[in-house]
Amino acid sequence: MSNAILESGAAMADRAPRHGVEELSMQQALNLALDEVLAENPKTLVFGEDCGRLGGVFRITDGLQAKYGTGRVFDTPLAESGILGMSAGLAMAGFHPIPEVQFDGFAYPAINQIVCQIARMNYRSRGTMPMPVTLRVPSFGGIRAPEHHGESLEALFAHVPGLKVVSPSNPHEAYHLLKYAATRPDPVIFMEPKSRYWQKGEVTFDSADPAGSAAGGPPTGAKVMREGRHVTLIAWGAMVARCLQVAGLAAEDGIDVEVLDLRWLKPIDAAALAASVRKTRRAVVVHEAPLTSGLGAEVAQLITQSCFDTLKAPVERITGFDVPYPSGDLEDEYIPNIDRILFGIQRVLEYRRG
Amino acid sequence: MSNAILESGAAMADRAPRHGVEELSMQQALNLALDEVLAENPKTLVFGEDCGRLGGVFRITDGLQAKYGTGRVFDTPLAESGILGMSAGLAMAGFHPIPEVQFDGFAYPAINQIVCQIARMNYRSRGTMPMPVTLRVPSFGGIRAPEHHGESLEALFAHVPGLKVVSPSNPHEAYHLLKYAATRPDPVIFMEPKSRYWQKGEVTFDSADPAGSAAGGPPTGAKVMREGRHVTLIAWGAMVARCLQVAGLAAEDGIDVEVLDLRWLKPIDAAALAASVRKTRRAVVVHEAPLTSGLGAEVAQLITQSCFDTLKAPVERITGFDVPYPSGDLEDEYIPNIDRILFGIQRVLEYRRG
Amino acid sequence: MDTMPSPATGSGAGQLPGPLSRQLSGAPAEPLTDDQLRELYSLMVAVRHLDTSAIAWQRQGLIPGYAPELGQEAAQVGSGYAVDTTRDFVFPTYREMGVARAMGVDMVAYMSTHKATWHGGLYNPLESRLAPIQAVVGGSVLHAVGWAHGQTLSGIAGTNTDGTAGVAMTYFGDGASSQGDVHEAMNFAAVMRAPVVFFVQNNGWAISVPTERQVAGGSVAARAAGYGMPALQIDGNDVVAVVEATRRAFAHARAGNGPVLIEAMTYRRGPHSTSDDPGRYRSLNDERDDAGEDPVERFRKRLLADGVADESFFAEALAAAKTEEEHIRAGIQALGPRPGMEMFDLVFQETTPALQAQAASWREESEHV
Amino acid sequence: MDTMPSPATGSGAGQLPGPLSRQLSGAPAEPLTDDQLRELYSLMVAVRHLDTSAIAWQRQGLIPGYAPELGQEAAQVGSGYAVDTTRDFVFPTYREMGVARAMGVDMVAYMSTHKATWHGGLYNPLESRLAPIQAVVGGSVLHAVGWAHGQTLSGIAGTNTDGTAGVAMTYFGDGASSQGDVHEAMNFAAVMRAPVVFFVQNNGWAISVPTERQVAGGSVAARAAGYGMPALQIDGNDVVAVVEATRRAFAHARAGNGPVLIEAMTYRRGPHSTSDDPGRYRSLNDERDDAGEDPVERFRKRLLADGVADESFFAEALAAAKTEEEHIRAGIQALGPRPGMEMFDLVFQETTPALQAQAASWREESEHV
Ligand SMILES: Cc1ncc(C[n+]2csc(CCOP(=O)(O)OP(=O)(O)O)c2C)c(N)n1
Ligand SMILES: Cc1ncc(C[n+]2csc(CCOP(=O)(O)OP(=O)(O)O)c2C)c(N)n1
Ligand SMILES: [Mg+2]
Ligand SMILES: [Mg+2]
Repeated sequence: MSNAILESGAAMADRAPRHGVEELSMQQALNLALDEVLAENPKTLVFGEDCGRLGGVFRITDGLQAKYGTGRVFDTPLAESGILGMSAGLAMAGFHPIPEVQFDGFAYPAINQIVCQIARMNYRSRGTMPMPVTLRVPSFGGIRAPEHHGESLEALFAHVPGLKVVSPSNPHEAYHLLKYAATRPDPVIFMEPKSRYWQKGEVTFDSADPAGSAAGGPPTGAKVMREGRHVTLIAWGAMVARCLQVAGLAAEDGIDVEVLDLRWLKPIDAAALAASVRKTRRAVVVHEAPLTSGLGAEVAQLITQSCFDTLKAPVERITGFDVPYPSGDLEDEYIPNIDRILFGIQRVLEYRRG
Repeated sequence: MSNAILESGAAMADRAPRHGVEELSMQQALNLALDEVLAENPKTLVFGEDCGRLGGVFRITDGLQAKYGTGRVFDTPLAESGILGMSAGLAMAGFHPIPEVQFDGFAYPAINQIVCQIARMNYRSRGTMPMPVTLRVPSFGGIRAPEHHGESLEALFAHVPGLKVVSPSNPHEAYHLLKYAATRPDPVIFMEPKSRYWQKGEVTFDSADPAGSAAGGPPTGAKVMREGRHVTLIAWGAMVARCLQVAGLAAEDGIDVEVLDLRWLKPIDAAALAASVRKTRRAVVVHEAPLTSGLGAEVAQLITQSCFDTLKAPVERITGFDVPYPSGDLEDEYIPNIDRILFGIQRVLEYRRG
Repeated sequence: MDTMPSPATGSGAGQLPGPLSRQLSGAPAEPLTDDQLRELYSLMVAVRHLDTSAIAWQRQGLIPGYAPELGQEAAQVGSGYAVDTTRDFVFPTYREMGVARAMGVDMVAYMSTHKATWHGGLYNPLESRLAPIQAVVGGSVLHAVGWAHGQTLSGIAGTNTDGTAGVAMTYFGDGASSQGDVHEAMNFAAVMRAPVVFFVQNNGWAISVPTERQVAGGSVAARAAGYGMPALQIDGNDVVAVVEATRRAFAHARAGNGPVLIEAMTYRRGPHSTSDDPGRYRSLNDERDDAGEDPVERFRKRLLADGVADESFFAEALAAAKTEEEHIRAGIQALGPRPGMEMFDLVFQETTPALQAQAASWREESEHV
Repeated sequence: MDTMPSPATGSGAGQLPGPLSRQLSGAPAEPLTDDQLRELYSLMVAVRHLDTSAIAWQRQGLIPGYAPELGQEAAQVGSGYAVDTTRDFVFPTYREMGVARAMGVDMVAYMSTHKATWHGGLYNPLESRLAPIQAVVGGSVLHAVGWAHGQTLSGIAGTNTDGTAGVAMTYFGDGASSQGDVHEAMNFAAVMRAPVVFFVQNNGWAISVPTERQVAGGSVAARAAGYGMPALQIDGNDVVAVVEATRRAFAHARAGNGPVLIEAMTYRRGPHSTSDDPGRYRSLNDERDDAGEDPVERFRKRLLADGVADESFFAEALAAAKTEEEHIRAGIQALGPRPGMEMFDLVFQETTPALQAQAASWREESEHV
């Protein structure tokens, strides 16, 4: 690759590394992360439908085209397979593409390129053609949107060899996980919980921040968001906030709930699951995707494998139903709500062998 | 729809209903099932790439175009999304399409039409536009084929609300399950284990045949292929034969293995899983697909949910690895082999709490 | 490029360069009667009024969102008007309110999708001859091909030579033309000579992306020749041109000559949807320059000039549109949420034990009755 | 349709009806020298001999399967010969053995894919300038567009005005032209003016489906005009015509004029693959009538007639081809299976704990060392 782009990129790094804490929405945190990644690595490119001038329908790429030019940040024609197929080719030419598909449901037209090409090119080429593609997918439901705008594809992606999958639950995670994902040499599906885009939260910028991960290193693995002794709630994306809410309510009844943000949906942090459930001896996994063959089954089975002797009850799954994602008010019936999660906790707490 | 096709269809029903038992390969059994379905229901159509004159690359549709004409059995251009999108439209016009995608790996270009259209049209249209589409997918590995010709997509399909998924393990099952699937009013993904196409086996034609299902009714639910007391092996497709082999070997060591052919991968027969494992108290699930987020997780979790108190060991999963399906001799390293399944059985038998 | 023979052809017609590989067959249809012209105007006014009202409904919180078709009334009403609902079938996107209205679809049932009552809408597609509302860009174009090929197959058997076979019309946009499915659909249709009318509303924009950065070569109609398929690029803001082109295309397809593509050149005068902010990607000046004359106003002037209608007729049409809108609004207001059990009951024709179990647990844990 | 200016243009050139919306820029390239003509012949003979030998290898059990390119030697060698491997990049399908050979790829490493040693082959794509072998029909066409756009992006920054920017060439067949991805690729390339050469080998068949039931309108080249992209439909069995057309296309794309499509009309003289039985869908008579003259034989006659080569040269070329094939066969015979650990090690650049655990259990339970 030409190093002219490298220089133009360097010229853009107009801000000093951030320190301290800022209150940002997830939209702002993601935008900032992209801004910094574009400034730091001239090989990065941000593109997709309406990502340029408009700044994305969720404004995640807002202002980036003005700052980095139409070469680095651009609109594509309306074709998701095209976007991902082009990403593969750009990666083969040495770029680090950060494409967006506009909504979860519109990742389906690109599945062939994702599964058969992007996930396999490193393998097929015997490591000579890595695929550092960071695919941003505004994901999950909860915003009363039209059909196909509330899907949860994590189980599909997590099943595909060659992909890594991650989902942030708050602005801090969004910033750090996106910066991390966009510097990896492997393809990462980055699932953004669109119902949380406008929620504000503290982002800690110190790169030595131990909140980035349990061990203070890079933001790999799961993260305990609230410690507890009686039961572990495992969630990701928008469901983490809901589980924290549930934990607060349960605490009023004297039930001490641990909340684990899984963060990485592939690879799954099996050690963190084991550590938590060995302590609490009960687990409830929560997700928006339909129950059957959802990622909750994998999480539950990983827990059962590692904690078979200590588990006091079978792992509960509180999930979306095996129905197409519904419209309007029915969303509230479909997405795991506080009541359903509390019922799940109750079941694992009251379970008696016999 | 015109009833002229109905009449021409009826004229094709040139054979009396079969009785008794015949020795057939799975390819012959499937071909026969399609032949009868075409004869019995004039609304059925068989099509796909090379399905007409060539009779399919696996000859499953051999002779059908000559018999039913180019209107009922035809070649399409080389585009899987086109094939499935056209199927949706034909279903809306009152037909029962039985499309083929030539190989598992080439279902990916059609996923958008399958997931967003075929699986949801009944729901979207509030039951007014059912999708009686029977999609035949030559599936799974084991034939030393090129890349993308050995994939196992059942976890993906089983996760999609609105789809039903089934896989036959032998010629008898192939005949009965295809005839059943192709007469349902809902979309069914029919996953044919291509490595078993040329294996012969007895097909019992008496429609009152109790082998069709445990209860003598339609071939719904799972099926016990071998009874045993010590451990349940759960499998589908080509892995059923391998598990039966393993059961034979284990018997020599005095281990009495029950083999359950899951058959329906959606809906899963949870009652049959529970019944078997309540008896054996140990279970090993075997599949070719990669481990993570595979259907084995769902099966294991269903068993754990229903048999938590009686299970003597966590359910074992013996599966393909989380790697792209490999080439040539590496297939044998990837697909669960007899040794690996035996190790799994050993682990559940020797498991000690503590 | 086939030019429109109708005297009503607007300035946009006949623009496409290069010869067609195959011409549209059949003579031009009968000219529209004065009654029909007035009916078209009434429809356009009803659609315009409902469309602008729906934006207000959204601002007032009656509906969560809406995709206006402001500026596309001629393209939508004109093409929908040409449909024979006794035999044809139409596959819309999410923006074809005007088509639905022109086809006589129950508008409360249609607009219910924008109240987020049910994805796809509450109307019966089989009775309405309008497939459920489609949110996947380009998603239903192939369905039209399949449905149309079904007509051919029924005809093959010999009972449909009586001309009762229908034609499928599928709508899509300039943005959708980039989707692989649209190419597959055109190729399938042309290979199979399926009776399909591909009706492209080229409204200049796909959300924020203008046609020139979307459609290589600049014209969707120009793609048709590559499939050996005739195409008409027409002035989509001239309702009479649209009716006549659509009728010709239907006649061509119905006669067994295979598919036709119509590219109706128009302009999306409003935002992409009520959550869009066009100010971020185009200026008001751009809009003024590019939109051309308002198709409703243009038709009004013409009817007046031709003596087909007068001010009192226009006033009546507007009054009727208002009454209609009030009626629809009342219907939408009265719509309650769908019962949760429909989530489970409408997945399959034959339900499954797993789904029934989930429904039972939903009832137990969540039903707020 | 642009006609070929080369005197070597065969009968298939210039067939496509209708004008191009944009002409290919640039003057015709220098004519080929006699040395180059002889080199092309040697390549064609080497490819022909290896190709027919590979079928024998399969019959003998040395390799499990093979997709012959019999009859496509001129199209493959001619186009591969035009590639500048210092800067261009080529995206093959599963049938481009002749292209690989003409580009100088290590043929043991290339043929290893047919021994099922490794999907994609053992050659290093970056060094060979040839992407891994692609089994998805149409799968890599978009990759060429992305790679090519990467060249433009590198150029934009101003350091690539020295002409070092490469061109991507992607191969696909008449069957592949039906795939949505191919349309998306052409549209993206033309919108972005990416330096891509779309090289279509129209060999008359996609397994059992003839072009006329695959390609609506009959010509893939005819599609290009719809994207405002120049196209050349050429006699793909005339190796000189192929070289010259490909060079012109490269020059056009390299000069920043955007993509070009070449449709090389040829014929798949053999089965689709060693597991295919063409007798089920075409007769030997059909083959004789449709295949035309053997491209290798045709070129031989021409060289002889033009006095460029004589019988002793042909004999030498054949002898060299035989030596080469023996060498490659020996290499293939010597290839053992890949170590199982590669399954795990090559998935990611950065492995994961889960994968390492699986590798460990595989070692424990399955490694037969
Ligand atoms: C497959 C798919 N990708 C993306 C979207 C998001 N989206 C909705 S409408 C739209 C623009 C469509 O433009 P066009 O086809 O021109 O139709 P118009 O909106 O102008 O009527 C986009 C990108 C979608 N609905 N479906
Ligand atoms: C997406 C996809 N669908 C189906 C196949 C199976 N298949 C392999 S080659 C082939 C025919 C390809 O025809 P064409 O593009 O003309 O290339 P040719 O084989 O003639 O070189 C088919 C259907 C595939 N490999 N990929
Ligand atoms: Mg548009
Ligand atoms: Mg071909």
